[in-house]
Amino acid sequence: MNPAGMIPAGTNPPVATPFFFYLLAAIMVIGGVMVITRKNAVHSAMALITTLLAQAALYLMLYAPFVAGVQIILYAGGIMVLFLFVIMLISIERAEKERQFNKQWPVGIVAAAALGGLFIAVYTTTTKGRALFPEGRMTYGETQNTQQIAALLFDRTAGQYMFAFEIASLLLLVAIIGAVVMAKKRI
Amino acid sequence: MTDPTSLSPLDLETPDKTFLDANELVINMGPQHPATHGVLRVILRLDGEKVMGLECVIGYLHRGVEKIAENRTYTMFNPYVDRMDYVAAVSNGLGYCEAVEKLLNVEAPPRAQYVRVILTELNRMASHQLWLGTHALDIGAITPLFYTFRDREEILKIFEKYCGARLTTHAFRIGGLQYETYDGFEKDVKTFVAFVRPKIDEYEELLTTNRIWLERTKGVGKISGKDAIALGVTGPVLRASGVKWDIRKALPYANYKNFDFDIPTGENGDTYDRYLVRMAEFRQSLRIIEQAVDHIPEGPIMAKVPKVIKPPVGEIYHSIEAPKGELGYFIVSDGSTQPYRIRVRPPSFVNLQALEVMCRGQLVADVIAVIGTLDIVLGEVDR
Amino acid sequence: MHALMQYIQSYLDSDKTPGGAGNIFWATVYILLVFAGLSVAVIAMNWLERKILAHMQVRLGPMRVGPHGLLQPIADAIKLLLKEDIIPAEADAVVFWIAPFIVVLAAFTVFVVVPFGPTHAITDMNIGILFMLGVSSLSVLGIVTAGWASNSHYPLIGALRSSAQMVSYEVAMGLAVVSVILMTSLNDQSTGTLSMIGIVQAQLAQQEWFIFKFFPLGLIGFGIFAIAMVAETNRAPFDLPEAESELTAGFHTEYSGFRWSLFFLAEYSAMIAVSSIAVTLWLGGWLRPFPNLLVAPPWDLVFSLFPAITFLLLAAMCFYNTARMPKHPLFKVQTIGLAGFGVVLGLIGLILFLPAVRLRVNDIFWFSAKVAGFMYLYIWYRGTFPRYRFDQLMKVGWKVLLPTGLALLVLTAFVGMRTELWAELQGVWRP
Amino acid sequence: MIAKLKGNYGSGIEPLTYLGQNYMVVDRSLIPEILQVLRNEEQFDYCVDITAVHYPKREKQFDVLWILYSFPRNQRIRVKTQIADGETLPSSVPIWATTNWLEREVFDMFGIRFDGHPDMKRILLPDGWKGHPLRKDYGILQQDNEWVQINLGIESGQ
Repeated sequence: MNPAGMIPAGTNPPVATPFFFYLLAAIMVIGGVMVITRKNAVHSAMALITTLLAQAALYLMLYAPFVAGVQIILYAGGIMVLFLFVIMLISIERAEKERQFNKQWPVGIVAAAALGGLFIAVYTTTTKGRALFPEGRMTYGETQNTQQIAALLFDRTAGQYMFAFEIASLLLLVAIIGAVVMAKKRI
Repeated sequence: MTDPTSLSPLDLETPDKTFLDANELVINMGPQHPATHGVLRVILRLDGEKVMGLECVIGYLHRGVEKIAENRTYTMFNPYVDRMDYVAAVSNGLGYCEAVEKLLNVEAPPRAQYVRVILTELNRMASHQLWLGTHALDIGAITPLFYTFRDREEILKIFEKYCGARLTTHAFRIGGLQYETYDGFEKDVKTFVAFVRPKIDEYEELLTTNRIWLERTKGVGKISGKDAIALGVTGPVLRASGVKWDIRKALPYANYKNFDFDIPTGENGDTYDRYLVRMAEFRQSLRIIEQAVDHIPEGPIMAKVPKVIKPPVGEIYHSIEAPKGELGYFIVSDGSTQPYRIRVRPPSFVNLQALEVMCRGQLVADVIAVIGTLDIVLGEVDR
Repeated sequence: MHALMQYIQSYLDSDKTPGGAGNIFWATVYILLVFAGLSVAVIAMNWLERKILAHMQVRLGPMRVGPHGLLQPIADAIKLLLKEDIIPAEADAVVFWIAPFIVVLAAFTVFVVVPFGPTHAITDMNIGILFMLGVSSLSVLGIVTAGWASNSHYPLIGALRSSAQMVSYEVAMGLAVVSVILMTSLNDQSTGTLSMIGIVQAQLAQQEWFIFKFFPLGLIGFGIFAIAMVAETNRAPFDLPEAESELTAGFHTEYSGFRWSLFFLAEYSAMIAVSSIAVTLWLGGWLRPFPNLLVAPPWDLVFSLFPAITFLLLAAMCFYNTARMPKHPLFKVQTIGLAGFGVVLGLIGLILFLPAVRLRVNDIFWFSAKVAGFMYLYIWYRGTFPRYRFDQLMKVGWKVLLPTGLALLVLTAFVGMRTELWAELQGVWRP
Repeated sequence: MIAKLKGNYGSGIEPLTYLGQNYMVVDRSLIPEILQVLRNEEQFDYCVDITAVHYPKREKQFDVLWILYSFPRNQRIRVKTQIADGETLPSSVPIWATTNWLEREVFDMFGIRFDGHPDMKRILLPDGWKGHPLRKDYGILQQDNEWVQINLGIESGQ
C-alpha cells in the first residue's frame, strides 16, 4: 500500500490519517450508541448531531469536502434543527412516560451481530487473490472536488448521473408537496 | 355616532384551533416584566404564539386611595390624587379641584382657569410623550424613547419652575391656584411650543411611515366603536375607533369652551389609529396652549373659599378628559370637613378591561403592543 | 536570528495561505491572530455600538470608565467574568453547560476560511462558502439547546423562534449566494468556484464587483443577502429571539456571567462573519475600490496610503479631544489616557506608512473597512427600526425573499448563459 | 324622559337634581328593569361607573349607584338604589360589558354581590383577603393580618 502515490500531484500528504480515522470512528460509534440509549430525546438528538459531524469529518478525510459541506449544512444544520424543533414542541415529560422503543434489545443485538459478521466476512473474503475492497484509494484532488462532482452530474460528455439526479429531485419535490398537503387542512 | 340599539354583549369569535392545539401553553406575564408598564400581571393562554385568552391580575399597587380620602380633609386629600396617574398628575388635580369647587358652588377666577388649562395641556403632552416613548420601545424602536424624554424634560422644567415639583406637582388648589405664575412663565411656554413643534414631526418621521411600524400596528388590537362604548373605553382609544367624543367638547369644564381645537378621530380602531390620534392630540394641545397663553387675563388667582372647606351635604360627579380618558370623581359630602366618600373613576382601569377583547386571536407580540397602546398607568388602575 | 527572519520573510512572500501550504506552525499563528483580532473587534464593536447608538439617541453613552468610556468594554468583561455563574435548579445542567460553547465554536470556526487578503486566510477551502454557511447554521443548534435546557417558557419560545427564523432565512441566503457562484463561472474554462479566495479572484479577473454585475441582478442578490444576514444573526429589526419587551431576553434569559458573555461574543462574531461573506461575495473582498477604473500605479499608491491616513486621522481626533478636555484636576488621568491612546494610534499610523507593511496590510485594511461599514449598518438599523412580529418575519422570509431569490437565480443563469454563448460566437472571451 | 319613567313606574322612582346633576333614586325591585330601559329605550349606552356608599347606621346600609351617559343625548344620569347588607343585585354585565370589573370592584370593596356576574371575585385585593375595606366599620389601619402572615411571611402582620 502506498497511499501517497495515489494522491494526485499538487496536493499535500495527509496528516496522521489513522489517528484521526480511529478518533472520528470512535466518536461516531459512541454517538450512535448514545442516540439509542439516552432516555431524553434532546440528548439523543445531540448525540446524533455529534455522529453526523464526525461523519462529515470522515468525508473530509476522504478528500470529498463538498460532500462534507453538504452533510453539515443539510443534516446537522437543517434536519437536526427541525428534529429538535419537533422534540421541543411535544412535551418531553409525557414522552418519557410512554413506552420506549429501545426495549427490544435482544433482537437488536442479533441484528447488529449479523450485520457486523457480514462486514467482517466481506472484508476478509478474497476472490481470485484480490480483496473485494480496493487496496488503494481512488481520490479526486481536493481542490477540484466540487467541480468534478458537478462534471459527473451535469457534463454533457462525462456526466452519467444526470437522469438519476433529476429523478431524485423529483422525488423530493413530491415529498414536499405531500407534506404540505398533509399539514394543511384547506388548500 | 354608533347605533346604540344594536349593541349587545360582545360576540367574541374563538380563534381556530391550530397545529398541536392540545398543547395550550399558559404564560404568566408580569408583574415583573419590562413591557407591562409597572406591575400588571397578565395570564396568557397561548396556542403556539396565538393568544386564546387572557386574564389581567391587578391590585399590586393598591394603596386604598379612596379609603385614605375618607380620613383626610378635602385639602389634605388634594396631593393624594397626584399619586394615581403619576404621569398626568396635573390632570388628576384639575379633576379633583373642580369637583370640590362644584360641590362648594364656587368657580375659579378666569386667570386661574387659563393657567390651569395651560398646565393641564402641557401635562397631556408629557403623558403622551411618555406613552409614545414606551410604546415604541415595546414594539422594538428604542430611539423615540430618548427623543420624547428629551422634550418631556422641558415640560417638567416648566412645572418645576411653577410649583417646585416635576412629577407629582400638586399644582392646583380648591378654588384656584396657590401660586401666581413666575416671571417669564408665558415666555417659557411660548418657547416650549416653538421648540416642541418640529420635535413632533421628528417623532413622526421615525415612525409614521416606517414600514415595520405600520406592519406592527395596523390591524392590531382592533376594537370597533360599538365594542369600545360597551366596554366603557374612553379617551384616545375610543376616538381612534371613530367615536368623536371628548369631554372637553361634550361636557366642557374649566374654560375649554373658549378655545378652538379639533377632536382627532381614527377610523379603524387599531393600534396605528390610536397612535395617529395621540400624535394629532399633541398638535391640538399645542393649539390650545398657544391660544391660552396669548389671552391670560390679569386678576386674582383664588376664588373666595372658606379656610376650612365644609361642603354642604350632597353628592357630585365631575369628570374631565384626562390624557388617558374620562377621569371622574364622585364625591359624597356629609357636611363635615372630611369627604364621606370619594370614588375615583379611573380611565386606565376601565380601558384595561378592553385588553382581552383586543388581544384575543392575536399573537403574543401584539399583546405587548396593545398594552402599550392602551396607555395604562398602574398607579391609576390599582389606586 | 537572520535565519528566523528569512523564514518569516519566505512565508510572508509566499502566495499560499498557511492551510494551502500545509504549514501547521503558520496556521496556528494565523488562528491565534484571527482569534485575537476577532476578540478585539468584538470589544471595539461593543464600545462603538454603545457610543454610536447613544449619539443617535441624543445621549452620550459610556463616559466614565476611561476617556469617553474607552475602557468600558474591558470593565464590562471583568464584571461578567466575576459574576456568579448560575445554573437554574430545574435546568438540564449538561446541555445548559454545553450550549454556549456550541454557539461560540460555530461562530469562530467560520473564520477559518474568511479571506482577509489573497494569502491572509487560515486556509482556502475548495468549499469555502459552503463551509461558512454550514458551520454558521450550526450555531442555531446551540441556541435551541440553550433555550430548551433552561427549562423555562420564555427561553423555550425564544429558541423556537430563533430556530424557525434561522432555518427560514438560510434558504433565501443560500439562493443569493448561489447566484454569485454562477457569476464566478464566467471565465474561459466556464468553471465556477466555491472558494472564498476564488470568488474574490473571479471579481478581480472580471474587473467588476459582483454587486454591479448584470445590473441590477447583483444588486438584488446583495439586497436579499443583506436582509437575510440581519435575520440570521438575530439583530434588530429581526431580533425576535431576544425581544426584550416580549420574551425578557429570549433564549439566554437564564444565563448569567461568563456563559452569557459567550452568547454575546458569538452574536457579534457571527455578525462579523456574515458581513465578511457579504463583502467577499459582492463587494470585492480585499480589493480596493475602483479596481477597474483607477488602475494606474499612482492610484495603487494612493489607495495603499489609506490605512495609515485613517489611523492618523483617528489619532488627530484623539488629540483634538484631548485639547477639549476640561482643565480640571479630576480629568487629569482621563486627559493623559486619551492623549496616550492618540499616540498609540498615531504610531500605528506611522508604521503603516512603511512600504513593506503598507503593501501587506492594504488588503486587510480594505476588507476590514468594508466589514466595518456593515457593522455600522447593524447599529443604524437598531437605532431606527421597530421589531418585526414573528409571522411578518416569516412572511418576509418565505413570501418575499424566497421567490425573489429563485427568480434571481433563474435570471442570473439565463443572463450568464447568454453572455457565454455570445463569447463563444465571437470566438473571444469577453466577460 | 323622567316624566315617562315616572309615569310607567310610579312611586318606585324619585327623580332629583342637585347642583345641576340629575339623578334618580330607584327602588331595589325596579333596578333590573330600569337599567334595561335606560340602556335600550333611553339610549344610555355608556355605563361610566358603578359604585357604592356605606351608611352603617341606616337600616338599608348601602347606596349603590350607576353613573350612566348617553352619547346621543350627551347627558349624564345617576341611578341610585338602597340595599341592605347581604342583599344582592342583578349583574348588569349583559347590558354593559364594562360593568364586569366595576362590579367586581364594588364587591371587593363593599361585599355587595351581583347575581349573574360571570366571575364574581376580588379584583384589587388578593383572593383570600378577609373584610371589605371601604365599609365604614373597616378601620383605615386595619389589615387582614393573618393573610399577610401567611402569604408575605411578615410576623407582625403589618
